[in-house]
Amino acid sequence: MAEIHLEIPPRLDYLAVVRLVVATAAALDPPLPDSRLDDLRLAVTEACSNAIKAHRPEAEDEPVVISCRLEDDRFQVDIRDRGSGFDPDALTVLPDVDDPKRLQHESGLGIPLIRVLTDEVTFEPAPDGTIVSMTLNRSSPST
Amino acid sequence: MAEIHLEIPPRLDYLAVVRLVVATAAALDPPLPDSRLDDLRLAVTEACSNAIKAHRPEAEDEPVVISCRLEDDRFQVDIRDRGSGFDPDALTVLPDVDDPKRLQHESGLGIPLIRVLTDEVTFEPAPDGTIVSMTLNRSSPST
Amino acid sequence: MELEISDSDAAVDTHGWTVLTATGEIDVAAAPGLREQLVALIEGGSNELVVDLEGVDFIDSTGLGVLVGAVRRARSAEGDVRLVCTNSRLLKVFDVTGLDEVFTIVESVDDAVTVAADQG
Amino acid sequence: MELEISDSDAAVDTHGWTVLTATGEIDVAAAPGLREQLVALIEGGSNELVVDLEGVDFIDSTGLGVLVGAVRRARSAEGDVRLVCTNSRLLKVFDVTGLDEVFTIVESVDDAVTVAADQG
Ligand SMILES: Nc1ncnc2c1ncn2[C@@H]1O[C@H](COP(=O)(O)OP(=O)(O)O)[C@@H](O)[C@H]1O
Ligand SMILES: Nc1ncnc2c1ncn2[C@@H]1O[C@H](COP(=O)(O)OP(=O)(O)O)[C@@H](O)[C@H]1O
Repeated sequence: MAEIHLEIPPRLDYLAVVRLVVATAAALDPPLPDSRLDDLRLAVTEACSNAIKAHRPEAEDEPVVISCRLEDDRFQVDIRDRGSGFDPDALTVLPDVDDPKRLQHESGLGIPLIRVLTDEVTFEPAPDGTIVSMTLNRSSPST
Repeated sequence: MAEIHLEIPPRLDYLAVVRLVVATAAALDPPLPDSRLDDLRLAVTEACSNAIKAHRPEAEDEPVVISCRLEDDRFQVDIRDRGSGFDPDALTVLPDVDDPKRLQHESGLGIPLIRVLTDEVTFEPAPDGTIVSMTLNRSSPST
Repeated sequence: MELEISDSDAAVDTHGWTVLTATGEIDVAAAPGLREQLVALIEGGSNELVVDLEGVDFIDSTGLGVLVGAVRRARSAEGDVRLVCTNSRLLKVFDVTGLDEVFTIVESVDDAVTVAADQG
Repeated sequence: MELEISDSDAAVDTHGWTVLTATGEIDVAAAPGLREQLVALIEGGSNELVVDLEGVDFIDSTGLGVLVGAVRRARSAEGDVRLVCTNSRLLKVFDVTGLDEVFTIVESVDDAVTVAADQG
């Protein structure tokens, strides 16, 4: 079982690095299928951009940490920030797509996307922040 | 000053990930010029492939660690392995290029390349291995 | 991400629609630039907009949000924003978010400027 | 890295030289495949070889070592390995290692198969 850890400054311009690392790692032996790589790239982007936005300014010298575990049957990635934490079950639910009010909402799509793109996701309070753990199985895309 | 850390399993198929991370990080604000990015990509590949080859089999669960520091005037990268160490000044010197014996040597070009591509390099024995530290200045390519 | 706006000399007749061609990645870093451009166009009176996404290979939720906002602004000015997209990667993202039912998504700029208004 | 070998039906007349076209990255992971191919060709009697590097965007010391070994083998069989390369990235690596003085580097396959032997 191989592991990769990446620590980045809490800055949005590092998101492209994160996407590259995670997708390249997941394309190694045995590779995730292409469509799952797309899911992974987007889910990781969403989780990491939330982590970077949540990271406390006082903690700007501490990194956002991305840890990947490549297992035979699945790819797992944890993203850890130094933010104030949140309750994922208490988020505003977006109006239905056929509700004209849907157009009022330009944000709030990140967590729903993570939920649909991954096979499993947990949001754990960590001392001083949050750990988002996402799992993508190699087989049977969830979508 | 931003820092990026990357930990990879000691396997040569991770070299492409390392190249990507380091070059992407160095292309961020303020970016290294393109020709220096090429120097960096190659120097890091050479140092990392030596690190991976030197890593002791018993230490296969311990990572090779790549740490980048982005400073205003230079880019620094350390590569740390769990190998047996070596004396960089005791390496075989390759024959001159106009010596027919030069063609006998298919290896031994890594360290000379690192020396010419970087502005500064040190090989420090670390507890349990080696740390290769390379610096590339943003201005004045050395080559 | 790169942006390019069609001018009136364009080879293709766009029937008065303005075509904005985006290329690259529309992520949280690029989205503000796209939003600024779209808002400027709509506030400048170009509320019939085509956003050509054929050269875009990645879009995140921030990029989607920008498109949602542009559609709202254009429609409330009796216009629309139509998306040209055949890339299955992006179509999947529109699909899983349900936004394929909110956006008008067509296969070419030509389709975008000729489909009847009520198909949106 | 991908490899392709010219066959005798090729459109370009290679004056009996065999052309091996490499694309991608020739790094420590890809080098063994390149070495195997070159050794097989030379041992099979094709000691006049052109390696077309125009599609290669990265080469490391292991890749350089494979080319050195191929040149040695070919020359000791009275042949040569000639490299087609105009990419400044790769030329710089040949330059800083001094290997530009060891290899015969030309700008096109056509040049490779027509330059006089002693220009090597
Ligand atoms: N890692 C995190 N730490 C703290 N809060 C978070 C984190 N991730 C998400 N949130 C909260 O959840 C909200 C919804 O996130 P999301 O669905 O990604 O939409 P958006 O980022 O567009 O608001 C965010 O606005 C933020 O308040
Ligand atoms: N990180 C390292 N740990 C231990 N030995 C090393 C390390 N880096 C280089 N070496 C030693 O130095 C030698 C020369 O390295 P190099 O110039 O890169 O050429 P090559 O890898 O082709 O032998 C290697 O063969 C190895 O014995």
